[in-house]
Amino acid sequence: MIALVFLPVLGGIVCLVLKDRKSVSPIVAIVTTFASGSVLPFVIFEDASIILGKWGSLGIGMAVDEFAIPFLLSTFIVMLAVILNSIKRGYDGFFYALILILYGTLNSIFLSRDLFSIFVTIELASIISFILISYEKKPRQAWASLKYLLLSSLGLNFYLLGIGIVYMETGSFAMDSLEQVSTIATVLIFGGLAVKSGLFFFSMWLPDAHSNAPIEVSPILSGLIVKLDVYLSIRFITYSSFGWMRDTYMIIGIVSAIVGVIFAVNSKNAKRVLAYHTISQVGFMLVNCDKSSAWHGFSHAIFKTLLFLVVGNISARLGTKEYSKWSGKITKVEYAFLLIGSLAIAGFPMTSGCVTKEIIIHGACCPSLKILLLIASAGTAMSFSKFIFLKPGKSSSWPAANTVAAYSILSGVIIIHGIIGFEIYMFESLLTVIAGMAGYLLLRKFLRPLPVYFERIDSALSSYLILFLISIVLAIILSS
Amino acid sequence: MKIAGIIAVTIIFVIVMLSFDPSGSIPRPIEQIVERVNVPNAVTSVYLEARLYDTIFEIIVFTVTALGVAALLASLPVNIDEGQQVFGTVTVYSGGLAALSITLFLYVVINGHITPGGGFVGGVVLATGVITYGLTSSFKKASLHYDMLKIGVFEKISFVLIFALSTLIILLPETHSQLLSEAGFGSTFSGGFIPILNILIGIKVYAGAWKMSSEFISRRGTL
Amino acid sequence: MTGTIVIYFSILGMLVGTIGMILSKDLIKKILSLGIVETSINLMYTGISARSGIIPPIVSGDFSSAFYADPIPQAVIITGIVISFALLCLSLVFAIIIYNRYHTMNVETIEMIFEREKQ
Amino acid sequence: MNFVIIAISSLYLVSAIIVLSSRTNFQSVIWFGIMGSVSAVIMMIIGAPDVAMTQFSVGVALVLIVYIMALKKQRRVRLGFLDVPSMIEESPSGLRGLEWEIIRLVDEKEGYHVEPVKFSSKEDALNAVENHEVDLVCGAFTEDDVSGRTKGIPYLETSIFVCNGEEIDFVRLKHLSRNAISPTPEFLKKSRYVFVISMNSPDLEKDILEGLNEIRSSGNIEEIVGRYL
Repeated sequence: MIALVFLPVLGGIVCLVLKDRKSVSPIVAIVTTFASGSVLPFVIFEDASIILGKWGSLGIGMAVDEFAIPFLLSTFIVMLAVILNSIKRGYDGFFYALILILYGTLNSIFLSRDLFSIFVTIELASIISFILISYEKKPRQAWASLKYLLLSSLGLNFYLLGIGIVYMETGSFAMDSLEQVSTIATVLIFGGLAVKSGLFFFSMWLPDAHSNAPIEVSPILSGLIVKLDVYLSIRFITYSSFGWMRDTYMIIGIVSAIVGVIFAVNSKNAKRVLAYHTISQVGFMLVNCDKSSAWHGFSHAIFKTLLFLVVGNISARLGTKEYSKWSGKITKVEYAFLLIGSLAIAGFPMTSGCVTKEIIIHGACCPSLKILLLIASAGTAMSFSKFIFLKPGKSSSWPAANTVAAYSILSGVIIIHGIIGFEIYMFESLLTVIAGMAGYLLLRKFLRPLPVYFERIDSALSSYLILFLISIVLAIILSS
Repeated sequence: MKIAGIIAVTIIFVIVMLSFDPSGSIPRPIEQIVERVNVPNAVTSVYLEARLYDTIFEIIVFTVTALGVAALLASLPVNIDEGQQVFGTVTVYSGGLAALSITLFLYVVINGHITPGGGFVGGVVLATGVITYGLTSSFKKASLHYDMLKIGVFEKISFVLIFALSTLIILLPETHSQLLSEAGFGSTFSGGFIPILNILIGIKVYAGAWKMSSEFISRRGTL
Repeated sequence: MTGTIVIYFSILGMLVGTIGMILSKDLIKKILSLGIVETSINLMYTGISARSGIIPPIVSGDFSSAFYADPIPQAVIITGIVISFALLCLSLVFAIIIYNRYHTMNVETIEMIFEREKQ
Repeated sequence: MNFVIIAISSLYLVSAIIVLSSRTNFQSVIWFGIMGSVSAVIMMIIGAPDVAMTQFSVGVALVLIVYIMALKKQRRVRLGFLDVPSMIEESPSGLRGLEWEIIRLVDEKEGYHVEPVKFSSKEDALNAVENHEVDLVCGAFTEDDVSGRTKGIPYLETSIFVCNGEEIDFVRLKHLSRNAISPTPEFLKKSRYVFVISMNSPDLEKDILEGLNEIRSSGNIEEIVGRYL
């Protein structure tokens, strides 16, 4: 199990040591990723738990269970695709070192059962993502990073305060001690992590950071870093002291799903569309916080990576992120992959997005929630009609082989997952997709970008704190 | 919006302060730790033995930040004062200070498991001493030592060694416990791999801190 | 008791830092306010460790009678201090990159520039 | 014992508040260091020497070095000027004149590093500031010299005269008459002297405006004007 953490980190260290030799690093990166991937089957079928150094309650515990498996798998696939796409783009050893260390760190978060160890690894993952976001050193990227840094560090300090209270009450940092802690500690842990979750009002740094990051970094941010909070929420909610979180997440999740879609539909910048959809999809995942959310997290990581890679490569080639200017200029191959990704996120039958999203909608507790989820789903289809109705150009030239390999792995996973998991009732999602497309054709004249008031740093901070207070009040009411 | 945020955060902290219980469970794990690790400094025992896994990530955080700072600042113009003003006596004193910091580094790092201190403190103390020397005499002269002594190579070697040693300690806890229990309690040569780890961390942190500060210093006055 | 006092004071320090983060318009002050929050949380963990006694956890012989401080929060928060240092350095680098281009530290001006550039 | 802890912790809170309320960033950073040291002292007292040493070396010494180094010499201001007697002129002991005094006062307050660049004609100076080659120019510029691509900060009332068919401002006229050429000035209009500032430096504009307000409110400006004009 520990190999899953240490192998990528070792690869990263090798890349750091050989920083000056540019041609070696991609090879090391690919070899390491495959090595870690080959360890994966031994870990996920084992269902084991260990305590490092045999230190009992003082040491750091690690375990793997059904919640961690989708995230471990998606980390491997996303990292593989990202590294494949980044070959021949002139990145140096430091970039690959960061990616590989990030891979090991993420695996560690998904395996660890120690609250403080999770804090350290989340901070490391955040620090690496700050550096990666501003890797091209543009001032806009630096500002996005800084905004992300200020908000997420503040949030993680709340988390640290929360686990400090856990330690005071139980005398241990082990995750099992969460079973009997006071409500305030659980709220602080929840609120501290929520700033990284990508829920609307909680993490308004997200659109700027995700849309300004380099091509290879946006999918990691959207597919993996955002999932940390989803994973930890799913894990924490199994402890009885976190029982209040289920209802809170239902309200926050549905609001986030709908508001995110509204912002996305109105946006003109393709990468911002995807960023707002991250907000919306995280809302979907957290509406009912259980195993289905974990698998939606998996499928979201895959299709979002595909979309971000395709959109990033197109906008780098054409020099504009405005999708309306792409019509007629994208090649047929690019259009095909863009179509697969868009259909998957919209929930078209026979794709992974449909399978996991339908399970979530069917698992919803009450009819009104189900209707709201269907509306959000139709909105998703509506905003991705922008990509579906793009006209491909005449050119049928193929992109570079490594890019196609990355795209094909991701599309393969989407379609295979979609076919394996398909059940007959899922055809109803066709209705929402068609409704969304029709809505787009009717309303596309009226779509204007919405103001970015909530994304300014002071508003983002204030809205985060206000929502934090509201969730504290909710938690106290719900748990008493 | 700002006012609402301030009111919200005030209420949050008032609720926090009213609702937690600071005397819930007071663990006393020190007996168990000292018996197993067999060195006097219990903090070092936890830091480099029970929670070594966190420490590895901490060192990676430091390394990644140092390299990230260097990479991100690389595009900005370098700005070194040619006519650095130097006063004769200050140079002598700061040279003495640098020598003192080397002594302190050695003491803190080697005795990290007996007295307070350890690799991180030692490395930063040394870096601070050398930087102070560079600022008060000649920064160019002070930065020569980095290439002359091949600190960069030492840094890489110690990074790899830290990782390898820590992996060994984590994977083979029994062997290390045996090694720990053989040595006499409180002697400089007790502690198994712990002093070695402290020395390696000291070198690593010194190199990282020096690199990071010299990046900032060579672009001073930018803000 | 000693530890409890420190815990309450450091939570007050967190409050001061957070309010500073919202109120200050200057980027450097925003970053320093984050530093206040981080220093306070580090202080709080030493407060947690001091609940069981305020004798430094460096054992000399017998440890049955004395009230030693709890070594675990101390050991973990050393990690926290280094992380907060790393975060402060990185944020300073981002501030320098922004400043070099736009010659301003005022958050509102920076956001105005970025929003105008977008159109 | 508890009393000591309460006293030092209060000191900690007070220094945290001073960090936020200091006027300049430099003071903030210094007080941040003081705050960190106070927290290290608390840690030392309550039985955490390891943490205290780490906090002091990493959280105070290294942070201070990094921050003070980045802040030490604040931004450089490239000052273009025209040699106009009694406004700004070169003398054996460096620059002197009315405008130079005002800029020095602002500079002392903000800690700028001013680099003077001399220009020979008005057009060159204005072109340079329009193209952001210098941050501001001075040398008896009036409101008429401010174009759409620059900003002017007025600081003194003046009048413009017509003399031998050319528009000329008060200070230059005075200088001409001192050189015993007999001009026949005709009053044209009232105007104001300005500092011409490049659009790229909104912070500089703010600082100069603040500095001017301070000089005005302390009554210094009459004294300076009286000394030179």
